[in-house]
Amino acid sequence: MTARLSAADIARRVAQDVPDGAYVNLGIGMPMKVADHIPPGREFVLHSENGLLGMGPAPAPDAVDPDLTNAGKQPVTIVPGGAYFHQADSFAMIRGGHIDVSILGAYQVAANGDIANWSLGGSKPPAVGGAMDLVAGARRVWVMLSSHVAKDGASKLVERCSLPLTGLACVDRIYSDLAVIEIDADGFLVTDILDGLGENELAAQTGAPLRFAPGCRRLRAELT
Amino acid sequence: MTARLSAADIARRVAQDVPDGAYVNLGIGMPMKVADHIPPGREFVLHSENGLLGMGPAPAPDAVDPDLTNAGKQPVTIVPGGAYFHQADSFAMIRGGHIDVSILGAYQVAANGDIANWSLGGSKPPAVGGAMDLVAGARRVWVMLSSHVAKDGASKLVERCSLPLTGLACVDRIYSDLAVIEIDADGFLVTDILDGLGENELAAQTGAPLRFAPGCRRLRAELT
Amino acid sequence: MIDKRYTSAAAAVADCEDLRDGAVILIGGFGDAGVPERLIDAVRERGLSDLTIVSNNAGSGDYGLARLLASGCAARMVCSFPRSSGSVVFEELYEAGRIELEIVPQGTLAERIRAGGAGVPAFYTATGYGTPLAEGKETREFDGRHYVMERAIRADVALIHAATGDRFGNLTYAKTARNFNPIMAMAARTTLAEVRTTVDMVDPEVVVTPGIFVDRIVEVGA
Amino acid sequence: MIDKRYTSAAAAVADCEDLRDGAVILIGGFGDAGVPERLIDAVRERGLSDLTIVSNNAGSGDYGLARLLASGCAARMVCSFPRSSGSVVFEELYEAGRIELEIVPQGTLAERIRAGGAGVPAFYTATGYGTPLAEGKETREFDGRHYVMERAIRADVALIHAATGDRFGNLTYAKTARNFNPIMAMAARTTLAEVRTTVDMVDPEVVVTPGIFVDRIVEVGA
Repeated sequence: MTARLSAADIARRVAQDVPDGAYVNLGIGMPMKVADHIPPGREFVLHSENGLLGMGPAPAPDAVDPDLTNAGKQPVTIVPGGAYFHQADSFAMIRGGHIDVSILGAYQVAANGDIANWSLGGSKPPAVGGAMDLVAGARRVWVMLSSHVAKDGASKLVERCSLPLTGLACVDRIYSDLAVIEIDADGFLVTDILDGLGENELAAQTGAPLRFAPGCRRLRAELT
Repeated sequence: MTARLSAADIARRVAQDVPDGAYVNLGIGMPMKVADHIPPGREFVLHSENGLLGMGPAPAPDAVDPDLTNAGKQPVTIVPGGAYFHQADSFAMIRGGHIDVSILGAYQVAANGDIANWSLGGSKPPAVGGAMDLVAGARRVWVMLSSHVAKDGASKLVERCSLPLTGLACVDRIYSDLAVIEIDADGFLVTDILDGLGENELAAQTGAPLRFAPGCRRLRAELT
Repeated sequence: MIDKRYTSAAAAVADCEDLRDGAVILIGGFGDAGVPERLIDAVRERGLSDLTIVSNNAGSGDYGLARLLASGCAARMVCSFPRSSGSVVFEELYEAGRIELEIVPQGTLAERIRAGGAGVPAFYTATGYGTPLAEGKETREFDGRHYVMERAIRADVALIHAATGDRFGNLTYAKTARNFNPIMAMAARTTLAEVRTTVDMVDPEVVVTPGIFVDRIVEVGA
Repeated sequence: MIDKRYTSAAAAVADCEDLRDGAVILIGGFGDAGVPERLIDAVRERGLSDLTIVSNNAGSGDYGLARLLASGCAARMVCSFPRSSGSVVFEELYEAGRIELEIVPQGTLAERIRAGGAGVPAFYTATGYGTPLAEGKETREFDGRHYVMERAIRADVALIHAATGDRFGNLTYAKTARNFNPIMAMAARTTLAEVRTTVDMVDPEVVVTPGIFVDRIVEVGA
């Protein structure tokens, strides 16, 4: 089998699919990497739910402004054309269907589009942030998975989520290190599969039935 | 009987009762006159529901700005400390209980505090504007009546309104050309009566029972 | 490159798919302040029919909104105060039974539009409770007070007027010409904005309508 | 003359009647941006008890909100994300069962606060439908989609942070330090604002929080 996709490979693949001019919310962590792979000539407007459109890259260490952070509380910058606004307006953008694409991580995604990405249970205080708003409100919800399978060997793609849900029937597409998978009324539909990976091998690492799209594309890890 | 109060007299009397620093919405027409009688040393902030706090007087004819109007669509000015905002924010001020006093005209006010001030029926298209929001949302609702009695001889103060209602049990006080009347759980309570007018004479011009407050004050028309 | 600018109001409305017969159209303005006159004229020239127009007033004189209504394109008007001085066109249509009217308290109208833009399908308000304008509407008590349930307004198209705009669609307004424009921009599938002046970039701290709510802008001058 | 300025945070909180045992207090900020640190310290020094604190996060380190919580004054926290890195104080209180937590999706938290300020007692939202955070809540279908009914949040006091303010209480904010501050200012009986700089007058076009929502302001420097 060829190398699985790196986080950067996945981010690059996701970025290719974001339409020019789209308003995009990137979840904390891996989804943030999408911003580093915007194809030349294309312009996305990044939304940060703490109250910013036009989020730019991290500032130089000597240009950090504590008043300008992202949803992960990290210092960021603003690009030309950006704007600041308060929380109710920021979530009006999300909940009112104005965000074209929300790209998030997940613990589990089910074949019916359910997603679980905010709680593993346990004694720690729960914390949800804007995840439930994003999956309920964005026009398209895409999940990025650095690995198709969790550390304990269980697939993150499941028939039904066992973890506490973030939202119901809301995920449109999954980008993992092994495949790109659409979710439609019939469940998982593979549109891209890692070059060299057999369909059965992918199915074995997936917790629900897979269908393969005609002309299913091959994904290749980039040499870097 | 002495002279009934003029509109200016009533406006002067109302203005005396507005607390210093209050946020006040003045209805179109007669209530607007209150702005001309703010007592020296006192500062009110006038709210205009089309999106303005700090409404000032009409501009000089050569200083009219079509972008700066009041709720009656007349040209106005803005005073220091004012602000512009959109309609949802403007009505959040009204509906969220942030306006200290709403001063409006009325066709009828009932002893239970109901008010009718937006429709006389007829074939013309109805029009309500912000009246229902103001009576439902302002902390205090005061009604100004240029005449206690309508042209047809019927009192504007009634047991129950016969005209289409603007709001239920919301009027706190009435200022007419004959009296100042509080509305409490038991109905109309006269706190000020026109000097020279007998209690029975006032009662005869009022469509519901009156009580008179101990130490009921006398109102005098001002010579102008 | 994102560039939402169009060269004319006619060009901005020409290929707008959401502008079609039967569409619901939000039109900004309060009285004559902040009314997107040029966009209204351009829409009128499209010769559409069966429109629902949502606007605080119903136009006056024989220009702008009144002229749009006079063209007979609107079947229905949602409005808080259609009876300004000079609203002759609307009054005639209304009295002739040629246009339907839904009258809405001004704050409820604003809140319903804002709800439409914010993904809130319905909310409760004390405004109008017990009045003819709440007849037939669901009511409910919270903490001892009575409220009316109101539904959000969402539209196909919003026509708005602004003072300045940039290529991203960020907008500022002039004084009380702001009025309904920012909330209407949020509540339509396609928002068209006419601006007095286009600028390179609106200062991000003073943007009133962020570009995410605006699809097309056209500079129309003062 | 209207003048809402106080000489210190301590003076601003000293005679505030709404600041009392059992009060509900909104506290602005997101992470460390836009947090009214000086007002929080002044409230802590009042030694109140049984407070309900509504804030997006639950503080971090041993300063500001975390230090307020460490003082034991809060019985209950309403919060969207109390588990930032360094939220040790809150986690310890929570795991020891010494503080109650209501976890609310961030947008629902914002909308509930905004509703509180706008006189909306309840509204519907798709957020959270079918998840553990909607358990026990009323749900309802509109146009084929399911929604949860959420109640407004109103508070006794809001503590907010702003960039500039004038004697009327008009405020502007700095960048993303705006966050929850403007909506919290709307939703409390008494709103106290700490501002970096007081100015003679905020430009009426760029006011973000009009003075009507602000009761007291105190200049605290950068």
